[in-house]
Amino acid sequence: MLVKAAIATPSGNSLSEWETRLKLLGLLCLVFAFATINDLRLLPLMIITALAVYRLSALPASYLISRLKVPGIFLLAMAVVLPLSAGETVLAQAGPVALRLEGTLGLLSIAARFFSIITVATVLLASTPMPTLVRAMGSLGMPDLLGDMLLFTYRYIFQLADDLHRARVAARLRRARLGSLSSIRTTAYIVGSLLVRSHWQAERVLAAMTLRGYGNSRIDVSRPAPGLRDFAALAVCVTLAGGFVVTQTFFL
Amino acid sequence: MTKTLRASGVSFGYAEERQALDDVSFSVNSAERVGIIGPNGAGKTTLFMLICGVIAPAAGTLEVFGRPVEPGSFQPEVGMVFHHTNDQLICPTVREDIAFGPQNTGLSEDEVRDRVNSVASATGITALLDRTPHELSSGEQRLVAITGILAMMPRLLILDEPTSDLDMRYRRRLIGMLNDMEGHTILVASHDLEFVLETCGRVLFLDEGRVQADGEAAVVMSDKELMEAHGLEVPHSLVAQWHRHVGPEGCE
Amino acid sequence: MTKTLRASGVSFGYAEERQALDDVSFSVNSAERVGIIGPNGAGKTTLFMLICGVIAPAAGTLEVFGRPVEPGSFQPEVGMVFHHTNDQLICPTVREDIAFGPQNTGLSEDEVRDRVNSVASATGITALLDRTPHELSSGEQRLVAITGILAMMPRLLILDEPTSDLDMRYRRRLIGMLNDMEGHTILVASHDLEFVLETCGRVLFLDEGRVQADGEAAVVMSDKELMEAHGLEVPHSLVAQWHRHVGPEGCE
Amino acid sequence: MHIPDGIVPVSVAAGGYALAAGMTAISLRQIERKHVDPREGIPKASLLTAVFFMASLVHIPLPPTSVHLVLSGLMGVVLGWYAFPAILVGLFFQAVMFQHGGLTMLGVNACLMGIPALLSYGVFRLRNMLGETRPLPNAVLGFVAGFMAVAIGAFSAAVLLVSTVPAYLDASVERAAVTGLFVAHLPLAGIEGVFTATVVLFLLRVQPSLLKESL
Repeated sequence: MLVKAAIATPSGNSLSEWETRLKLLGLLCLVFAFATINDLRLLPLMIITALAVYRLSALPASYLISRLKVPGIFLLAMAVVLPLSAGETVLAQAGPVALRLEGTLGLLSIAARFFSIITVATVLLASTPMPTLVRAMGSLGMPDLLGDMLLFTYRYIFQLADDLHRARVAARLRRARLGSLSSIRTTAYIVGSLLVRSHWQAERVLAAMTLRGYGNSRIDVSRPAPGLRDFAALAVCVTLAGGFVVTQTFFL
Repeated sequence: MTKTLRASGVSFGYAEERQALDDVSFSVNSAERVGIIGPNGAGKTTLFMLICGVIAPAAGTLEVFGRPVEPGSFQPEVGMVFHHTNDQLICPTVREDIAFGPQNTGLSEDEVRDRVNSVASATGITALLDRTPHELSSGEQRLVAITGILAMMPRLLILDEPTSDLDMRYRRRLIGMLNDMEGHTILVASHDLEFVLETCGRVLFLDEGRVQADGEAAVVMSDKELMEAHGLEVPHSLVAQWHRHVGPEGCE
Repeated sequence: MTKTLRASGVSFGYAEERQALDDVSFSVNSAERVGIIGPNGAGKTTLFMLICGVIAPAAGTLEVFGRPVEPGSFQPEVGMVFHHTNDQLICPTVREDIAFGPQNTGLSEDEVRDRVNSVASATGITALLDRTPHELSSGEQRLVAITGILAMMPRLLILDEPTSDLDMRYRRRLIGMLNDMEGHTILVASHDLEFVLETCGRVLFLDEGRVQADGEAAVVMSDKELMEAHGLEVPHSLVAQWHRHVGPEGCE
Repeated sequence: MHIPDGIVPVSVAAGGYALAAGMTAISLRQIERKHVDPREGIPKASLLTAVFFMASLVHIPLPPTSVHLVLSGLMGVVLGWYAFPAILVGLFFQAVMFQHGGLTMLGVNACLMGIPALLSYGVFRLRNMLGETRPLPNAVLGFVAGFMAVAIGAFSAAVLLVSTVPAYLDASVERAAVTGLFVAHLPLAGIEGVFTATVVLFLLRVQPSLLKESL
């Protein structure tokens, strides 16, 4: 159920038209450019760029907020540690606890990068169905074995989510207390059982695939060639990304 | 008299879907056997999950043995055998699997051992005790799963599609077993209407989340109009019976 | 005339077990429909795996369309629908899954697209093409699996337990579909004898790895002595027919 | 163990990708060496990866809180050389579905989990000498494999975080931070060890072929 909720993306995404390979390249350029930014003066611009991309995608704000929750917890931990421990310039002091300038600035820059990268990555992932994304990665040089594993794993994750859920319900109906340390054994047995079952299922899957010619001459499904607008969008992204990096390196 | 099971106005809906159950009311007496029939998606498994307390109704109340079902707190006197028995068998050996439930209820080691031996001999699977559940045939697995549930001494036994994957021999054995279990209250969901006819005196006909009929098994299932309106067919044995009792065309 | 399928003295044994198939001989004519019946473990699935060339016989020969089966080689003219459809639907979307086989036979992209669209409309699953296999009901999955096999234009179609998990509505639809497929040679293994009776003119009765009977479906399955000796039961509809034709006791 | 986006410098992220690419190439070569047709192992590796992915979402109570299983050691034990690509696949889905570890950090996180997984695989191979079928060596090696994968991963992550994040920490604070992060992960490593040993014993009894190098 968790998995299904996680994969559900809102509809009406205006960037889903963008040719996947170019979109992948363009948005990844932006993401990695963001990762290099540590000059405080560029941070607002970076956040504005990220928000503009999100705006263009027409995804609802609530979706982004839901995506920020899980990794946000980690950031929260750093928010407590960094400003109090890093740096020499004390901004404010309350007894032994001192708020330090360098740590606070460090936290600000981490938070800004974190937010901007996740915002753009969310746009990329929410505007592209998983199989399409994997195929695009494949045509950009990812090894076939990884691509096949990604698609297969994706296909069977949902089945295993259901199997695991049912197995846990069945165990709880037989009074297993999954909330205690002793549940390690029960969980280990459930995982072991799923491994054994999957082992056998994989044999059947392979037989079924072979019967349908897996490993025979296979033509690649070609995609429509990218158009002028696709390249223009890529150019905008690359220019923006380059602009950020060049500005920080040479002008600040 | 206290009913074994009483559902009043029970509704339940999964996200984004029409109601899986919609204002369902019925009650079951002690030692009664009720077949739950209806097409796929009629709400049979949902009903079972509610009775077991795995999920909570959106509206209405459910009482088992006179006490309201508290979602999340599972009652050892309700035993459920899953449709996919694979999800229920998690231990390395059949013996351990059958002992799993009794162990969780806090019985002593000796009591558990006696319990395992007695239920295993009652269901005739003593010879399988040292095998691993994963290498058994589907018929054997089903018997082991039932034995594991019976080991918890449930007073209400719920079976979800118990004959799917069973061959005639195991099906016949299961029919004999259920008919020998006097005193148990039993609910059976099944597409195998002949099986329901042989094991249940009463049927509850669900479709589109509502009770379409509730009454004597042979009477409800002989109602050609009702059955076909909901995508079922009158079982052949009832057609045969009709011929036997009323006589074929040429005889009158 | 060349037989579609000819098995002569075929034997096969899994490690440590008694022979799964022991000296099995039979042949099947073009456009014939043969039901394979028998208890669990009778050797039905093993027989299918041999015909498809997934495994090699220990003794005897198998010929399909006049050519000996070469284990491991791809025979697009033999299509098999597996018992567990989950093992067969391997692609992230229904459309890709149906295209998987034709792609492997080296068709061009346009041909594949046309093929997918035409078989999907023939089996009535066009509306499902963009769904993912996991979210389909078991009935829908079964139809998709069959469509994926039909897309390879097999001349011999093999179905392993096609009605398990199907409700009456889908079962009826499947019966209609098979009966409309004139010209195809079809082998069906099923515990659902009524289904076999409605779709196959002939049955091959396997038990303990041997052919116990081979003949007209209604005749073989009416043989109460034979059926019960191997753990099966005469289908109720044949009992009814008997009553209809011969008349009940009181009428003569 | 998952380092999120935006925290470590981009050079580290890029280095992580480079190292992960190298490790993937090595794994692929080893897989090709062992199999006539490496594609035959793909369905099995993928289905088992799906199991690991789902299992890693299960909470195990560790009073007063609860933890997620990491399972990198167990993946090494069961998947062998497929463990590295499998971990990449799993992390990709975690990044995509839950933003757990980010896209830019995929390479770094894959190395933090995947290299220890391969080390665990190596350690578990000692069973060939200690007795493949005897429960005790299997349990001990299973525990070590599970424990060390998490411990090494946590230690590396701590070093990476503390040494690259704020340039303003002095050496003693850095050491304390690394030690703190590492020690905080030891109970988790212990649970992983016990869990891995339990699964190994289960497989030894039910399907020993899964513990062999035969995938």
